[in-house]
Amino acid sequence: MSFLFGGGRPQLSSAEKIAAAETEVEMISDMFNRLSQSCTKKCIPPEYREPDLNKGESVCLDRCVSKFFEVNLKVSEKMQGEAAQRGGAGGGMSGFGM
Amino acid sequence: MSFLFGGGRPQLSSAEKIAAAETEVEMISDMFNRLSQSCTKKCIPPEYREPDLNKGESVCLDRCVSKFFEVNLKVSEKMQGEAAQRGGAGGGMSGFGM
Amino acid sequence: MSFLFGGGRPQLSSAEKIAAAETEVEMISDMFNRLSQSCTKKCIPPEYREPDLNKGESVCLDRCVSKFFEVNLKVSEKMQGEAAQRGGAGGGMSGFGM
Amino acid sequence: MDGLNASEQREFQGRMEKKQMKEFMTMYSNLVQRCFDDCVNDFTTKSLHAKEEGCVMKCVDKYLKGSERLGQRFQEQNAAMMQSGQLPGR
Amino acid sequence: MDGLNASEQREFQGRMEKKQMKEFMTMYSNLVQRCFDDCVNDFTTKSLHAKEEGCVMKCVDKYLKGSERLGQRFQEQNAAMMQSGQLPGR
Amino acid sequence: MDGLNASEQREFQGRMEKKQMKEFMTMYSNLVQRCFDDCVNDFTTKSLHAKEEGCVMKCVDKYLKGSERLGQRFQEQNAAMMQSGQLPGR
Repeated sequence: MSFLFGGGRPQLSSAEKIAAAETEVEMISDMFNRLSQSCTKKCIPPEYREPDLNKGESVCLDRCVSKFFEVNLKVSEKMQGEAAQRGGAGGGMSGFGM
Repeated sequence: MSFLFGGGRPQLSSAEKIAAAETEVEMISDMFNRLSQSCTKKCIPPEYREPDLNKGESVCLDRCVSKFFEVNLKVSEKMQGEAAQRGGAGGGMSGFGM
Repeated sequence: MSFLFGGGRPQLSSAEKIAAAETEVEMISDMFNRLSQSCTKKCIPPEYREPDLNKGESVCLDRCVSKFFEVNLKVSEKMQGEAAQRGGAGGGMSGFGM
Repeated sequence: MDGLNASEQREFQGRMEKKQMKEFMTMYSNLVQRCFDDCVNDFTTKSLHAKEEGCVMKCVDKYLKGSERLGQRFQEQNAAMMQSGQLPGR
Repeated sequence: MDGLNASEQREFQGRMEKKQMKEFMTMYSNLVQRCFDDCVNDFTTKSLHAKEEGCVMKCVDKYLKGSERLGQRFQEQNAAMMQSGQLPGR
Repeated sequence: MDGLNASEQREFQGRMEKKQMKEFMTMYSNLVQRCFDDCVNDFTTKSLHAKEEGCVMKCVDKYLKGSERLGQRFQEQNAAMMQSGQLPGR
């Protein structure tokens, strides 16, 4: 999340460091919630004939997570590229993993 | 909400008790918002020919609330059953009313 | 936002004044998020043939903002009218701009 | 809510008032968005026409009446559930 | 999360516990709403009928299994991404 | 915002900065979710194919341009409304 917090910022107070860690967790959890919402909608039809995930649904969920990460990475790269062009700070927001 | 807060937890500080009461209210209010969203969508067609609820819409809303509560109860029972099987704490989250 | 905060309330503490200003900003930002969601859905088809907004999309977005403000104003007037009828405090919540 | 003493009750009440304000604002925003979404679909003009405005007005009325009714039923059901010993078989 | 000292860690943990509780409640509410939306569409009766109830039960099971699977994949991908030096070409 | 003194202003500014950060993150998450939802619908492969990737790139561009335009119009309208004495007939 150095893209957001400015990797090289000198000294943060305790409260600031905790807030930053909290923000990071919030962002990861927000992304997981959105991914869950999108992938459930795309992979699990609303009929519920059986209580288990069938093979097709399982594989679809796995691939859906992969593709969601890839989209997140593409978007993140694109936005860093544009921030850099405008003379931005650099650093890197590399998706979920900070 | 003893399911969540552990009915028999010994002594809570003031701050913890207030936070628990707050969480309870938040949960009830979240459930009401979701119920409103679902029941409005299911019972009120987006045409708005008259400003009043007609008979059919009114009855539909009433039954929708009943069924939403029933679903909430079923889900809550099911999750408690599973938590109990895994050797969970027991207690009971009995839907909205704690 | 005097409709909400009671225009003529005598003396607010610092904390209350800051909270009121915060609430105001939150409300404006919430409205912008909702407007963005609605107008994007209504004006930008999910095909993405080109990276730029075309003429039709741009004009649609502009008009969509106008109409959203107008709806907000109508709703706000209507609710104030009803609050006034019930002997409410008066005052006025004139849409986003307080 | 039961186990709070008087000063805890006061603190709790204060927080609830803030929450009610937020609830009201969320309700208001939902109302605006819903009636806009359902009633306004023509962007060949930049002002609402009579038909759209009429739709919005009826939408607001109906939405408020619907919310009130839902709120009443919700409270009844919630009260019944709490009284019944909360959980069937308990 | 890395640069926190012991007392900061404790404070952080405390906040995370509150957040987890909220996450759990959000998950629970999503589950109720989703299964209600998908399974209950008949309002000629005021109680669930057998078919609706069966649908809800299967829906809950499937939803929980789906969430678990999504959670596992998410953690794997997230770990992989952090290990890879986070960004390609860095 | 008007009636705040200097130290209240500072406190307020500090809170606004936190809020802006959250707003940015919400905007970013919305963008990722929307472009994913609109562009990725084939789960016979585990990596994006060229067509999906192209769609995502155009989607991001269009979304950002759309948001910018919406933001400008919103500010204009909001300014106009505040200047007009806020409410018609007041």
